[in-house]
Amino acid sequence: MGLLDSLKNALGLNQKQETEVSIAASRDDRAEVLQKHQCPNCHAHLDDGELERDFFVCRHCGYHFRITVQERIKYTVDLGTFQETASQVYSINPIGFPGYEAKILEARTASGLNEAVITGTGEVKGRKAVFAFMSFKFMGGSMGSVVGEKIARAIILGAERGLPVVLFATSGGARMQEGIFSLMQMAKTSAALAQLEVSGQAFIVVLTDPTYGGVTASFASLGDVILAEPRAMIGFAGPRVIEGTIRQKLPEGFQRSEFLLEKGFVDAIVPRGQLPEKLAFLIDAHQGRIRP
Amino acid sequence: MGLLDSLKNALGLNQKQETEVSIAASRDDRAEVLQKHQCPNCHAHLDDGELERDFFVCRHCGYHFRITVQERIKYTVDLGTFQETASQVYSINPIGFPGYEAKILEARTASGLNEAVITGTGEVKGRKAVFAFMSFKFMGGSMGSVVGEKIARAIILGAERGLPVVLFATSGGARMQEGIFSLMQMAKTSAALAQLEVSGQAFIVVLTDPTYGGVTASFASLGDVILAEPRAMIGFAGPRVIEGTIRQKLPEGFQRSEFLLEKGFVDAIVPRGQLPEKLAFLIDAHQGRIRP
Amino acid sequence: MKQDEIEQKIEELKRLAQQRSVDISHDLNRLQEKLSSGHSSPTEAWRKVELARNSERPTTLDLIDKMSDGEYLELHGDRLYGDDAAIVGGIARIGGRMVTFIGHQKGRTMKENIRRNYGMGHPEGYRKALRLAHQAEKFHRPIITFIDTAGAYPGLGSEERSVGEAIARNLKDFSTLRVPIVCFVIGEGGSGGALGIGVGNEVYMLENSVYSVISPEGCASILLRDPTKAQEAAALLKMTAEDLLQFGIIDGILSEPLGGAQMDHAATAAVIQQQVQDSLARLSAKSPDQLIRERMNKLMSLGRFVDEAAPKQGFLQRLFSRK
Amino acid sequence: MKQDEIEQKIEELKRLAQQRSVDISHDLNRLQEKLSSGHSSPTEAWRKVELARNSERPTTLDLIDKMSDGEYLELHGDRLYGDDAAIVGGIARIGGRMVTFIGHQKGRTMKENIRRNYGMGHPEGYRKALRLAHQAEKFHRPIITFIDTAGAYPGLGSEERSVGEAIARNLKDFSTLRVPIVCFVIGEGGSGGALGIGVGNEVYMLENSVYSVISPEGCASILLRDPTKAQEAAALLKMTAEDLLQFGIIDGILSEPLGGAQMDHAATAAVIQQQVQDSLARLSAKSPDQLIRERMNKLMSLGRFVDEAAPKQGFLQRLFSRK
Ligand SMILES: [Zn+2]
Ligand SMILES: [Zn+2]
Repeated sequence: MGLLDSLKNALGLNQKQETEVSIAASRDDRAEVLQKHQCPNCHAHLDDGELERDFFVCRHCGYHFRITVQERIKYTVDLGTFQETASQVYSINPIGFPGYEAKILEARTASGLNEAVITGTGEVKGRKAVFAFMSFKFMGGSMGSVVGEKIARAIILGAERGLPVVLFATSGGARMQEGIFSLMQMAKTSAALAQLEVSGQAFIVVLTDPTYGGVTASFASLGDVILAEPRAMIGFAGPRVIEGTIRQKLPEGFQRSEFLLEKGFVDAIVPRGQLPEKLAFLIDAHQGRIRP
Repeated sequence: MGLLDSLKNALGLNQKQETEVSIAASRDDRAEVLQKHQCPNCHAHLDDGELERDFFVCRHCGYHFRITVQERIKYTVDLGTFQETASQVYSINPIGFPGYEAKILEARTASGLNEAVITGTGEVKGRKAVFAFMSFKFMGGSMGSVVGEKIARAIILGAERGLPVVLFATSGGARMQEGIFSLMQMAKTSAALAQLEVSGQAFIVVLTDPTYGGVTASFASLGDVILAEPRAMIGFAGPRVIEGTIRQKLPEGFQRSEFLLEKGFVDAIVPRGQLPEKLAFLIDAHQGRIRP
Repeated sequence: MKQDEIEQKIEELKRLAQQRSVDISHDLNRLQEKLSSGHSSPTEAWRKVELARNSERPTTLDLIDKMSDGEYLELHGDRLYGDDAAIVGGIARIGGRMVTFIGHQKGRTMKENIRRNYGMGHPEGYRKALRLAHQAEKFHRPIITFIDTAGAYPGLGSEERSVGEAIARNLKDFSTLRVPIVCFVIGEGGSGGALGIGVGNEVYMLENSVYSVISPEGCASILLRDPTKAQEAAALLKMTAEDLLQFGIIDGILSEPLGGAQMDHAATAAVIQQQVQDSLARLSAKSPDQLIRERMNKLMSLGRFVDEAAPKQGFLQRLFSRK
Repeated sequence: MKQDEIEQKIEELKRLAQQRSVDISHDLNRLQEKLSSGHSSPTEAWRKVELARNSERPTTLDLIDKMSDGEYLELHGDRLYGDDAAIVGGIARIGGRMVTFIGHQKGRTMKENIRRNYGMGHPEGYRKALRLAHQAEKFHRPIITFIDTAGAYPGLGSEERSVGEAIARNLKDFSTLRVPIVCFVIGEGGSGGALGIGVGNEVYMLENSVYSVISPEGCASILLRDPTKAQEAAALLKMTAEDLLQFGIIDGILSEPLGGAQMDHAATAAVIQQQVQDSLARLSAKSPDQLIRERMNKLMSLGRFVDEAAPKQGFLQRLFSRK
């Protein structure tokens, strides 16, 4: 047993559960471009108005900057149609984890949001849908009880109203501060999708940079159609954890959208500017049985 | 175009459809053991009575000799319970292929059977079931209209009577002499299984040496449970065709039962002597809804 | 094709030849053969094989692009292992109607053909097709499939991930899908690899396409024991659209433009599109149960044999008719 | 565990120690801690972690062999890619009743552990579990699962074939299976890899098993930013059976033999077998719809939060109760 354990340590097998690391949480490409007016990828000059018009995509190389939930809603939902749901569901500290309350307050200030997901109803190019937009700025988009509850409610709302559900995913994984409750949100949101399936309504996922951990291992992988923005990082275990396990550098492009497309887990990669049009096409193609 | 074609030829891609080759049709381990009283695998001395008692499995190394349909029935179905069905369904020459009639007559003499499959009802250790036993001795177990019809009827009989269907597969593939009709038996038998599924009855397949081509790409791969005898050769394309395509020798053990188990396509490898007991256990475990 | 139509075509050909100074002797020979005999000769069968394999013929994506006027979205992957470029699929709006399309995809350039493995699918291609078919069923979209493959790829990966299982599952699951399925053989219909996306309510073949249990080359070397006899084998296998229509295996033959589909992709797409619209107008009027019953009926009737005891031939078919 | 029970155990331990001359100071310390406080201390939580990871504990196949008296058949493979030795499954006759079993499978020897990847599943393991679960549903067999994994394996192949998708699909599909499902955490319940076979009507934990969103080591290095603080993290994560029972996440705790399950496999199997029989007697009396409704209800109630507007907490749960 001592031998096995030491072998496991040598192989990195005892560190394997650091799945839920916030991926590249520190990267802030938006702050960078605001300061330097340069694309971090191709270094072309980018002025603010141009970037804003281009949905924060570099017009020279197609680099997709991370955008906020507020910007995402603006670029996706027809003006004036978005109505937020479940806006007053707040986190508590269910397992009494030290410092969790302070973390939440901090996240609220940083993101301007109450939690790591915003849900609501609205229209995309005139097609009604239920929407869920995750925010990486709120504790790395981590999933706790509130995120699970709001997403489950949004899914059930789609089932009840006969509307497709469109979800933009981004997450570092489960919210460890909620312990077992955060893990159980994977089961809860996935079970809600089983109900959406019964209702015959579509679930359309858009994977954005980054999407990891418990979110990847639940609703984000269960879309009837799964789209991804170009070059988004998507996976279950984080790159550092995998490197720790296999004791070698990951291949270039590993866990990018394009890699997932090749591996058969993404239906299509869609540049940000084309998303509303593709979502509208897909909603047209996925009319459920019940449509009042 | 000429260039492409020559490239394809160079890569062996124009020969790729020789899928339906009769695999090792010439190998006759039974004749060998009768003459030499030696196991072709471990060369141990084997006397006839011993072999017969051991279901034609070498007691020294576990080598499984090919056995006839008549022997298979004897080893599987409780004495006196087997009642053949569809025994008077005969082949015609549907596309007028030269020499097909003669081939069939030859096969009848060689096998003592009317066609490459025998179907019927019976019991295994007291459990009622519908059975189908394929014969490699009849034109390499190739599937033409009659094989497809008899297997489809056996499956539908199971659905109608509320009985599980147990099938012993062995085949070199489709019966090319029946052209497109032989290909279509893959669709026919598979569709019949969709009806068995609706009835809630089980389909249990035992893969025996060899099973290839159109049989692998239809009913033989669709068992609720798929068992295999040890070291049986099982695949879609034959080894020679694959070697012709990839221009290298196949790895040792490729397409053996043990390989398929490792690759996730066989539920369990069961030595011949244990088959009746395992079939009885599985029939007990797979009670369908309708059971008059 | 009726004799007067053929004579008319000869006239058209002669005019065309004069206008464009092209060599039409092949086409003339072929028509001459048709005039002289009701059956396809070895030469004629082989010509179809060659036309069916012509790399300039329209591919699945060529046809979908034209039929949908560019309004389609290709969907990738089986969500299990990979995305097979040899079998494509997605959603297209054709004549105002949303359909799921699935098809073998050959390349035209060598580079594209290597990427697409000459349209020879791996298991993940057939599993992608099944995923998209179930998606279509869930959302009540009809399915159209385009068959154009020499066969499933006989390589190591194909066997390791059991292309046999993948094809078998499609055969079974497609037989009970609750939506209309219309299949088109647009080029080579090669063996189980073709049939793997070929179970439908109606099956059509383009005039110069072929559909067979084995390639003529394979048949020649295995059954005729002479690899050079591929042309003879092509005729023996009865693999032309006319053969299959006569056998009752397919529901119709779609005319190709003069000289073959490769001469005019748009015209070929238009013919197929018309058939899609006709078929879907007819099939969409039927209930899911009726669609399945009719499809099952057709499948159960496949095969020719004699039964010297009751039940007589067609037993299985009648069984499903009764339901 | 009540105080008098604990005192009784101390007496038992003392007798046992005298008979066999073994060192029982660990167990005594542990019991002393229990007597002194109602909550688990860091030391106590860590001891459970160590016991849960003890390589001599009974594995899934150990338990199934004992519970079925050898009457079981292991079924292999996902029919898609491979057979994962880290997750086993099959059919067993337990107390006269046929059940499907699924469980993580650790090894005991180093060789076996390498083959079984220390019970850390790849996607094909979770897909085999799903195949066997659907088989069980088709043939009306109850499902019992055994959870014992540090987590799904974080390697290249796992990501390439998307272990996230495999777990997610299980979570979704298990929630609506039409047969009773009873889950047992028998050792380590590690994160999504555990939950991937952990959705059921009832969930039980062995007394010394643990169940958590992340390993104490992972929590220590990420949240506490100090890898040496694993013991502290173990207590903070509230991962013991008693914690989870108090949270309402599990339905009961099964007592282990004195000193832990590794001391007596047969006794451990007997306790689980009794729970299987009790649970299945209760669950088998329910209709499939009721089983799904109750399971769905439980799943929808998972989570703790406040909702300052209507609908109040428990909204989703009530929604399903109404049906
Ligand atoms: Zn740029
Ligand atoms: Zn031997």
